[in-house]
Amino acid sequence: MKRAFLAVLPLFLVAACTGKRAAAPSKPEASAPPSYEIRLGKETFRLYCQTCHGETGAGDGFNAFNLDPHPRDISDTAFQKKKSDSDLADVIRRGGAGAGLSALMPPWGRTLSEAQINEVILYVRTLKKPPA
Amino acid sequence: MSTLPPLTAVESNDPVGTPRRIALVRPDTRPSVRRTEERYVMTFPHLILREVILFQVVVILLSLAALVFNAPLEEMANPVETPNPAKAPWYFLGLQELLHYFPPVVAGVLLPGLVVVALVVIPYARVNLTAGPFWEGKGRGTSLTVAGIAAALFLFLAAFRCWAIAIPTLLVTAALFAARGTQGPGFRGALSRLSLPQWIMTWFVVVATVLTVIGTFFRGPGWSWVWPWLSVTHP
Amino acid sequence: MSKVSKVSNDPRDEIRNEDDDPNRRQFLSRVAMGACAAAAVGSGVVTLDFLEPKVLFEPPTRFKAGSPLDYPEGTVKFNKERRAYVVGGSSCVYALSAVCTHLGCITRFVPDENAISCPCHGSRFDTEGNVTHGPAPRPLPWIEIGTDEKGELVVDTAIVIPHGKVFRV
Amino acid sequence: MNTISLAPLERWLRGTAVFRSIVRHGASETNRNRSLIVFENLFLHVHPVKVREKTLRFSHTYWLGGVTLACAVLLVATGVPLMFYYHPSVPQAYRDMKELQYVVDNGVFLRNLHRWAAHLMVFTAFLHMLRVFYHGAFRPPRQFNWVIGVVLLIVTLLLSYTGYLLPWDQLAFWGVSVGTNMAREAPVIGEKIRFLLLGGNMVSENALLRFYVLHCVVLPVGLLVFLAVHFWRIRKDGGVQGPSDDAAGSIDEAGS
Amino acid sequence: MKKDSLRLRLVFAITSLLFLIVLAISPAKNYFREYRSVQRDFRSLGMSRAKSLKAAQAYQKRPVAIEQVWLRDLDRVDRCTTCHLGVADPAMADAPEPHRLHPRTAHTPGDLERMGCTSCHAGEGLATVRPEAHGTTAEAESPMIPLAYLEAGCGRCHTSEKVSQASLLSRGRALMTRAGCYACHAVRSHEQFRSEAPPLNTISVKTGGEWIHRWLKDPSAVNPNATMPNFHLEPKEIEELTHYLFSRPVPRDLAAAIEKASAEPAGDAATGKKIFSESRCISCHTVEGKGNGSAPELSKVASSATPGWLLAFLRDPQAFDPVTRMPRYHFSDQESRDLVAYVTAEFRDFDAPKEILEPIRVNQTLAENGKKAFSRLGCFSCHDPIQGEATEKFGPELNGIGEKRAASLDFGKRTDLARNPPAWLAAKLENPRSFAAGLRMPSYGFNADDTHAIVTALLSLGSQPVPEAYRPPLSGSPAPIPGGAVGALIQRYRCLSCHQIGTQGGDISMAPLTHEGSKVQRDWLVDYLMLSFTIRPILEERMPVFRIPKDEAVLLADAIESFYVDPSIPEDPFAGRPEPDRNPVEGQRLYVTLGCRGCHIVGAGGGYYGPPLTDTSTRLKPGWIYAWLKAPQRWRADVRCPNYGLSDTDALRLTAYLGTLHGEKAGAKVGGKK
Repeated sequence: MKRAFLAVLPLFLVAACTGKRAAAPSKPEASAPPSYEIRLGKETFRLYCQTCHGETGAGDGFNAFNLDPHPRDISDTAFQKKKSDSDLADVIRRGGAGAGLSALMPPWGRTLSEAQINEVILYVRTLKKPPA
Repeated sequence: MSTLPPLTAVESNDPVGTPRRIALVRPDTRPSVRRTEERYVMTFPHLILREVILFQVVVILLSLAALVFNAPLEEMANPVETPNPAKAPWYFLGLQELLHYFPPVVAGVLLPGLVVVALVVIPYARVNLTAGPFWEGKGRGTSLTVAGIAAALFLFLAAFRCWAIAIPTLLVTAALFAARGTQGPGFRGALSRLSLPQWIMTWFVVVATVLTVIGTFFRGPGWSWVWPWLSVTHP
Repeated sequence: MSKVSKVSNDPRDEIRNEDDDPNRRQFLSRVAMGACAAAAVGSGVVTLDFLEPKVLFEPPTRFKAGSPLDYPEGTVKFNKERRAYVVGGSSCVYALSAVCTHLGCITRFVPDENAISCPCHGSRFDTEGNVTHGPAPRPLPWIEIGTDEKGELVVDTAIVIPHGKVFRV
Repeated sequence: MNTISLAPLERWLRGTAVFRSIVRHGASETNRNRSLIVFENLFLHVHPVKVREKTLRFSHTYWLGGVTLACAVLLVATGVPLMFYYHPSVPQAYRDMKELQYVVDNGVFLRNLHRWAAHLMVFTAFLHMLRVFYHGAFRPPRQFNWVIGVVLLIVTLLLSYTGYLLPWDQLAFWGVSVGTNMAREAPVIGEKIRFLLLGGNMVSENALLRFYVLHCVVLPVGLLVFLAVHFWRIRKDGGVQGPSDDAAGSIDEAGS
Repeated sequence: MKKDSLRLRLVFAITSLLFLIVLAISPAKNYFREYRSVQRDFRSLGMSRAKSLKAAQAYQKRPVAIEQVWLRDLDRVDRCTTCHLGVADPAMADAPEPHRLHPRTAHTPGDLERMGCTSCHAGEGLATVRPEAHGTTAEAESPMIPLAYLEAGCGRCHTSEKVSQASLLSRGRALMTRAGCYACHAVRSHEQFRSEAPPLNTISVKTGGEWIHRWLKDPSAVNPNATMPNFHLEPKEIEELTHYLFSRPVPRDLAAAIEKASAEPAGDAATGKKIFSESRCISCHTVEGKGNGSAPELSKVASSATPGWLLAFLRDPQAFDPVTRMPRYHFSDQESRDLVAYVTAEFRDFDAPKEILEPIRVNQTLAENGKKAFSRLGCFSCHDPIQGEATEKFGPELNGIGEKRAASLDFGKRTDLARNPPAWLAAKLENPRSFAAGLRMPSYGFNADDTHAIVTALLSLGSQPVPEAYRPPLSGSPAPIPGGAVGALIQRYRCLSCHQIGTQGGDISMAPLTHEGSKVQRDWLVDYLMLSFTIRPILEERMPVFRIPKDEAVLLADAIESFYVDPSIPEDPFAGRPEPDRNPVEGQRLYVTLGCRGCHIVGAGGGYYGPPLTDTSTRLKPGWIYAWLKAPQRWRADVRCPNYGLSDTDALRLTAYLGTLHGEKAGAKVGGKK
């Protein structure tokens, strides 16, 4: 059927002008809102992490002052650079004790799904401190 | 009609021009062969080609319309949500407009029924066959009768506040009187040549057109009067 | 047209007059007829294209058939909606179409005789789809079977595979 | 366009036995062949071999009957393919309109064409009637054909009206609801007519099916039959332009 | 004839050519439809991204055709995948639209065949052209939900007020409940909604004409936390309504109680202050921004209610408002007088004129007009609705508001708005009367964020109920509320205002009572009911002190012990277990290595987040500790205690360790037991 069309195509050239042109794919907006995953990650962070790590990730949550060792400042640029996503995921999954750190960081592998952990990491990556 | 004898066909055509036609002749009339000055042309190609061209033009124009304007398609039918206004197809909007003025039995049944009957009866009515100009040989009495009928009709319609018919009626009556006593070419001359049935048909066509136009364009929610150019469309 | 008053009234003259310029007349006729013919052929092609359905509202041919562990040797499970059997062999699984190769009736599995029989004309097949009794001309076709990422069996009735190609568990 | 290379092809085509078995006359070079074209063809033979030249004049018919017929032909040509994609059921009928619009190739074009041709046909049929009336072309011997014409006008209106319901959208549903409620007002039989037409007391799936059958079978067949009679009478009553004035007059006189 | 014949053929040739061309336009248009080029783009994009030859060939072989997802249960067809071919293709993770992989959500990837696209995004699934499919035209059947409001899509199936992973939607729905939208507008599954607006039958003795004037003029000017919206009343209407309110008869028993209370001598404000803080009023009420906010703001209450009314109300709030969330306390006559004395002295609007609580002389004509205005304005929807009677709602139905086409929305005078449903809804919320004269919806003064959330919630209201196959599983089952004496107590103390029982009840308390009988020990519960204290150190004010007498506390505790239990929780988890499983020393080791002290206090140190475990042995039942340790989220889905995946043995050892903890009575530490 399509071949038959091509055969008589020259006759349709006039008509072609009326056909709508495929528009170019729309450009992403300048200030795109955080993706759905990041928003979910923020929600999870707020529920499970913020009490100790604080809203900005600086390790200043209201539960933190009584803890020894103190929770890690995860918004620290050096820390963010040093740790890969899989490192972070490992600590979240197995807890501080599992990764050879303080046991005060609990393991979340059975509470959070793999996807939720990935989302939290996505969100944590947005917590970088602005360069002072 | 019953007085017409059966098998009547006075053959007046040119036997040379139409060699195949058989003339049926009544026994009591003398066969007459009249030669006319009318010219004949071959059906093919003159008529056939024209017909084909006509068909093509119709298809072309309709196709262009179909390419530009999409046939209307609204939301799926919803028996609980009546759109306002709910309108019938355009050719029934004259009737729907009529229903706005008269009781349903009159506007929905009697009047359309009358129109159909009138249309069927037209060719059989004696008055119609003479087809002479209406005013030909008519005196003062006719004028008074016409004026009387028009006035009565107008008053009747006015009583129903049916200006959509009353005003066209007045206009047609005015045209009827304007045509009186005129002759020759021109619009008024053409009017003066109209016969009585043609006047009645003109009145009917004008009224039907006015009603349809009003129903189509000038009626909004609750069948209220709207101006189409103000295009206020409240759902 | 009747303004040309000097022409004879005899219609036979018409052709004689027309014949003055036969080439142009013929050319225009051919253009017209050619365009009409092209339009007719094109309309035919377009109509055929129009009649070809572009979307189908049919149940998908792929279906999930559970875990391979559900099919120990000798199990025959019939999927009524998709018209297919899933059969467990010795450490393998395979799937058969349930449509009789004779006239397209849906066959049924008779557990007592461990055979597939067709209710319409009495064709019989064994559980590998081979014809054991006519009039079916061919064995039942074997259809594609595999597993998805979760290890669940997936059968596709649209894909016929060679007879005897089992899915090893 | 290269006409010369096509000429031998045409000659060969005209020479084949199959072609000659269908077209039994030569090229339209002679009046004899031109006559044969007309009366050996089923569709053309309602025409006389020759027509009065006046007939061709635009101002005598305005071609209004012709346009109406062209619309009718076009409506059949578009309506039949549309039937392939239409289910007269709720809500599939409406879904089918969307399918025509979004999925079926050229579906929306055919639907538009069908719709606009239907409107045009109602309009030109009405104008055709007016033209016949003002020209007095209903006078004897063509009274009966006028009546057929009135019937055809009504059938056309009904065809258009029954088709109006088929898309099953709000426009269709309420247009038909309003229309059938007018019929209800007829004394004695009105309610019954509406009940029969709708197959119930309200516009429902029954009504849709009934309108569908009327639209696609009953009314088109009726239209065809009456059209055939219409054309047959035109031919018998003296062609498109009708009997000349004096002939009509003489009948009238003979009658009176 | 010659010329004419030639001309005829010329015309014929021209019309024939035109005929051909015109007929060819539609097929040509069809051939150049957008989706075909989109699919060809996808093909080349896929081939360039393919990791293997086979994958590239698969892209190459893909036919250009309309794709669709047919959802039989929903009676819906989605053809979005005709252009969005890459929604389930991992290779298209960061491809440009329309080819991009769908972001991961609760339903993607994996649920495409079940959910389709329009279930969440709306839009016209049948369409294969962009404007109609996305519903960007005013006439479009179904406009797509804009990304900013996308959680509305979740709400089409998830009809509960709280939807996990959709915080905006949940917030919008909570705001709608708080604002009382359902009192005037019919919304599916909110048919039984009852506004918390107070009854007005005692208002004439409660407050004065001046206060009603001020309140009706703009409630939020009188009280920034007012739930009542601004009706933009004319001064005449305010006058009439005031007269009407004062003309209403006060029920005889209430009138008598108020009269009696007014005659009593004033109490001691200093004692009242102490009672106010001991009773933890600000667990629910706010005072100058401090407090929970689930009950009315009290900072200016003395300028809106007479002391007599306050006293009578405090003694039996439920007689004044049968559905109030306020419990009935056990205050003695003197204690309530002291409390009112404190409130009258302290919580006063010092700018208010003296006569603010002066009653007015009722003018019958004005009162008659006011009665009409009361019904014209729909006041009855929230105040004094007729109980148990499903009357016609005052406002238009909102079911299906989320599916409205822009063309069917009445924008009226608002020519400034974008012609789309969210803009329309937002404007309706922000300035409801700006669309046309005579509209009656009041303005609520929502800020932009609230509006955004409520518009999301509104867009989630579909016209059709959720089909059976798509109804999300219920998060819990309703638990029985006993009748009789126990039921009366539960009613009296309004336990459900804060605690959840099954699927019922409020969410102020973090302790649902559904399994309370299996959880805490009866004796502890009796003590706690008689003198409750805050269990978790981070919470300042919690369970109010009702001063429940012993017999009532025993009755309640026994009822809880027998009603609210979970049969899967063992009475004695150690039964039939070997000795090493009961080893508290091993348990203590686990307590340390698992980092429990990060959140819990035992002895001196530990985190402040979880409840202290100091008095575990007297508070909790061992079966509960064991069941909790095995799977904390089973008992409360959003609890922050991590699931450590403990083995039976470890869980039992930890249980055994916790069972050894018994500090001094914790009540002494916080509640101050005398």
